[in-house]
Amino acid sequence: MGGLTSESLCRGLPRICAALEACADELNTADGALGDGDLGVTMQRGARGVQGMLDSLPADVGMALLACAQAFVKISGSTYGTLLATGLMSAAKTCKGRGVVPWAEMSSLVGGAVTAMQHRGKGALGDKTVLDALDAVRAATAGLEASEKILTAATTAVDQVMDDFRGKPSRQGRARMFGDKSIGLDDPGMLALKRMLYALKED
Amino acid sequence: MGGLTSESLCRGLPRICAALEACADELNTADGALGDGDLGVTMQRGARGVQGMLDSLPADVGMALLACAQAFVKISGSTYGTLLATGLMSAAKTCKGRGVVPWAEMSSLVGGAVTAMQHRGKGALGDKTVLDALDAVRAATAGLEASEKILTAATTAVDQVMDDFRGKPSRQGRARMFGDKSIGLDDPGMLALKRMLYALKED
Amino acid sequence: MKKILNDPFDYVDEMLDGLCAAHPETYAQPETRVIARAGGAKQGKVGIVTGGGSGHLPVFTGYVGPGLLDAAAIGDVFASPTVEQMAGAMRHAHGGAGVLRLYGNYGGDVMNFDMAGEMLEMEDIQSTTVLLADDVASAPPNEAEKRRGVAGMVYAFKCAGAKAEAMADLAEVTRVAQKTADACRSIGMALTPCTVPQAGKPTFQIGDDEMEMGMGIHGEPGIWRDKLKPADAIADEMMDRLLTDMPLAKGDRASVMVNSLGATPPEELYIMYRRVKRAIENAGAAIVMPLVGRYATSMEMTGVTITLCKLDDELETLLKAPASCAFWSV
Amino acid sequence: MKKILNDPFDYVDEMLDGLCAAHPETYAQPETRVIARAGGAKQGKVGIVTGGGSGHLPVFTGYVGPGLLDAAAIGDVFASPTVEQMAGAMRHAHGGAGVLRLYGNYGGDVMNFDMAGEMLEMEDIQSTTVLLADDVASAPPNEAEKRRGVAGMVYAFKCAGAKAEAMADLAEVTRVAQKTADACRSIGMALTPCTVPQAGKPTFQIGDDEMEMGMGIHGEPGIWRDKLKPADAIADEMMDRLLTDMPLAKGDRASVMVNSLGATPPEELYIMYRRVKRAIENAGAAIVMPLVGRYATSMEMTGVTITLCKLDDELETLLKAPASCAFWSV
Ligand SMILES: Nc1ncnc2c1ncn2[C@@H]1O[C@H](COP(=O)(O)OP(=O)(O)O)[C@@H](O)[C@H]1O
Ligand SMILES: Nc1ncnc2c1ncn2[C@@H]1O[C@H](COP(=O)(O)OP(=O)(O)O)[C@@H](O)[C@H]1O
Ligand SMILES: [Mg+2]
Ligand SMILES: [Mg+2]
Ligand SMILES: [Mg+2]
Ligand SMILES: [Mg+2]
Repeated sequence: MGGLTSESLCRGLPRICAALEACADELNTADGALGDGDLGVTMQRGARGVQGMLDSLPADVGMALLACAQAFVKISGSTYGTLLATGLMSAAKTCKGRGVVPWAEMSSLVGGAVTAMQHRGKGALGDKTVLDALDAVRAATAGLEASEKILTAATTAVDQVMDDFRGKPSRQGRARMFGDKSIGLDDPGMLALKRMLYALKED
Repeated sequence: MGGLTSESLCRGLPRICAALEACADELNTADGALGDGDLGVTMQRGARGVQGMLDSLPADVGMALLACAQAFVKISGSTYGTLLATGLMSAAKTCKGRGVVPWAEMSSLVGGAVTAMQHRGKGALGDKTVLDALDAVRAATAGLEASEKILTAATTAVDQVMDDFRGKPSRQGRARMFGDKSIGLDDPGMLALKRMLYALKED
Repeated sequence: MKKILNDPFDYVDEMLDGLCAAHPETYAQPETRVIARAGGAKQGKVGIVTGGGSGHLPVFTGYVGPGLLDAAAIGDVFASPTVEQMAGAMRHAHGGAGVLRLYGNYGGDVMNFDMAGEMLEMEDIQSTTVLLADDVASAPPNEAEKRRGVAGMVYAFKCAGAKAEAMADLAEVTRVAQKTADACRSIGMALTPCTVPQAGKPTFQIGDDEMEMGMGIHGEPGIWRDKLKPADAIADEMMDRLLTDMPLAKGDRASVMVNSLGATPPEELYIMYRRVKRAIENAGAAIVMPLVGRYATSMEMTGVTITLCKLDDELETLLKAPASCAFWSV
Repeated sequence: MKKILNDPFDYVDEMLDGLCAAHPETYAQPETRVIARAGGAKQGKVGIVTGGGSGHLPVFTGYVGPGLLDAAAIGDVFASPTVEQMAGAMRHAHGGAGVLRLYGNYGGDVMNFDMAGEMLEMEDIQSTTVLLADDVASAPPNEAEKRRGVAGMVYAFKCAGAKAEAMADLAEVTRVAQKTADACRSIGMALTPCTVPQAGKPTFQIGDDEMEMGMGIHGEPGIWRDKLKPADAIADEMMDRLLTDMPLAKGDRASVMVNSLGATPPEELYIMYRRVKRAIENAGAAIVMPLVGRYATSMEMTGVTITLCKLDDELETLLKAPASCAFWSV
């Protein structure tokens, strides 16, 4: 069974950070087609911030997640960074004071993050943003207790949600201005989430 | 013999004005190649001003010339208008109080105008401006007493001076900035003088 | 990219260095990307902070000064500042009487300022928010809360700033800011784009003989794009749209701002102003303290915005109260 | 031509109408193309007039105001006013103590102002002339009298204006104007041209990646044309040329103006200013009242001019004396 601990974060985060370094150009390009083209830079800078605090990651899972959140609000004012930090802070609050958080709680942590992010960004489900992908992850991982199953379910869910939304227009953020021109394009925020989840899955 | 009178001005000026209307585009183009392209407009507006006061032209030749000068400073601030007015005012001073000015004085009136215009515009002979043309007219008409001879000498002199200067660079006014690019081009101010003189000559 | 700069990534920081070096009596940079009044926060006075992307001088930073703002958080060109920078600006503006966050209605800025507000709550700094949403071209009246904030923010800075300088409390300063924001309507039009230094290419493409009505200050699409019209026709259409959204009646008073987006010279603004004045006076209203110049820009973009600010006695008094910064003094 | 205007032939007159309509407390147009102070000439004060082509706002007209100028004659864009208009400006500036003609060294303007002066002599109005000739790029030091007048004229307007406001006599005001003119050196650079409305086409052609050092404010050819350089390199070269022409030594004081030709935004001016400041301080001199903004423009031209004005106690006091117009207040 096991669960989310400071150590598991120390194993998983470097993989996520490496993936974000690797896909920075891809994310910039995707965001460039529908926005200001900075998503790759945001994630790369955030990843470097996270990387820099891995050595001193607190044992308290809540505090560890808070540190990750702070790494993202420090480096950029772009939407995704702030939303990601918002989601992480929501999880941090739930995990505060605990050394281990069972994998079975992941779905509900994600659900809490989605709610906080919706509130922060005034976005709704269906707008074709990272929220839709996260909500699909929440739903797909509900009731699962093993980390491998959770990851498989999560990646499958993200792929599925991206397929579902590709043909729809973006209704939030800068992409909204593109109207029907956003049809056929992936939401860059969903793509970033996909890259992070796959980074944890691959061995 | 005869001489310059208010009546002879009333006969000659409409011909000059008509010529200036007719060559406005030509003068704009010539000035456009070496300056701000407004010489045709300046002369056209000045001509209209002169035309408008022909009915009330004073019998005093000096005052009649002064009225012509004023027509040119009223309508434009461009160099040529002010210089022409300066030359006319110089002649006006000499002719003041006289009803007829012998043609034999024309050369010296032109000479006086050249001096006043040199002073006003801080230009020197040889700079490739209207001054060179006027000075050639002064020299060519010295000692002549008949108006037809004076006109023939004047037009021949202007044609000659334009041929002489065509291969030289402009050294005064906006054209100076064009440096060697002004070589091969006629000075627009000389051209304007030529058109005015030919207007009087043709029958 | 025809701009006078060094490394595009240093554009904002070098700009802020130069700003503070040129006007040390007005601006200080107590932490990176936070500009505060040179003298520091005034004890007992409500602090007013703003923030947003760079590239709009005098907006946002320029309006820090007596009778105006207390601090600003500065993002990259056309990009939101970080939550940290906003929190920093709030801390430097706080004189013990709380802080008003007064800024334009852009998603990223709202998100970040809200988060900064939450952080400051934990430090026991009380704060309120008033959003500027004056651009009538950006959403219809029934969705007015979705509208973008453009040049109208200058009126809100001025009136709220005067109220705060008079030592009113946070609730009062907030009320005045909201009242001013509610009294403002703006519309823009653009002829040419600008270039974000880090991007290196123009924010949009437009034909050599085209204009776009209603375009936003970052090149957000407007209402229509067509052949360039004469100044009077442009002014008439802009005034029509403003007066439809916020009618002026006989006896009303209003200030009006004819604002260049950057490259449009004052000569053209004055040509527009003649006609704008006529439209207001035709409605029977009187013009108070017209503002013609560069108050909210998009670097070297060519275009104009017009803002109407309807005044009552309270707002008129506040608008005319003394104020000064490096770009404007009243 | 991407400009906001009606008939190009009405550009100047509509602009002046709008200017006076927007600032009736500052400007009046007592006769066509003559702008004078709204209150009329001050009795017993020396009048200062200027004049020249339109398209340079705030120069020339904009600087009419208390502590600055008394009247201006306004020509078409980049064209000299008529003798009549100059004479008119002088009449409206005359408060019984004579008139100083203070304007840029351009052939047509000189000719016309001289002629206007002669006309006014016949009306028993005493007048003097001081020409601004601060552009070091327009002629070598040994032909300094041939140099064009550019942004440096703002310093002369300011110092002479302050002296006149203090009720000094014509000789004294003239002396101060000449002293200030002598203390100023300017240099410009341009990236893109502007368009004269009546001409409808750009004043010059330049490559997409080129700049020209030393170019004049009407597009007169400069010293060199080359690929666009970084801001610091541009600032260094401009300062080099200015300091070569008028060295500053340890203990000297100078004001410096970093001026946009129109489209160049203040962000870029501040980036330049950092470096300009360094150059002056490296010379051991101190900067007094730096001016960064749009003080003398060429409509929508992109580019920058830098002006140094070396100060002694007298000029420093005059520079800092109160003054105001719609575009600048001290
Ligand atoms: N209001 C919102 N709510 C939820 N997600 C949003 C919102 N706005 C944008 N996003 C997500 O953020 C992504 C863009 O992030 P980012 O590039 O940081 O935005 P920007 O640069 O415009 O601030 C989008 O692809 C979308 O998934
Ligand atoms: N300083 C000068 N002295 C004499 N003639 C001059 C001078 N400057 C220009 N000119 C003459 O004036 C002509 C140009 O006149 P104009 O178009 O009115 O000038 P601008 O438009 O530059 O004021 C030139 O072709 C030349 O003959
Ligand atoms: Mg983005
Ligand atoms: Mg962004
Ligand atoms: Mg000409
Ligand atoms: Mg001309």
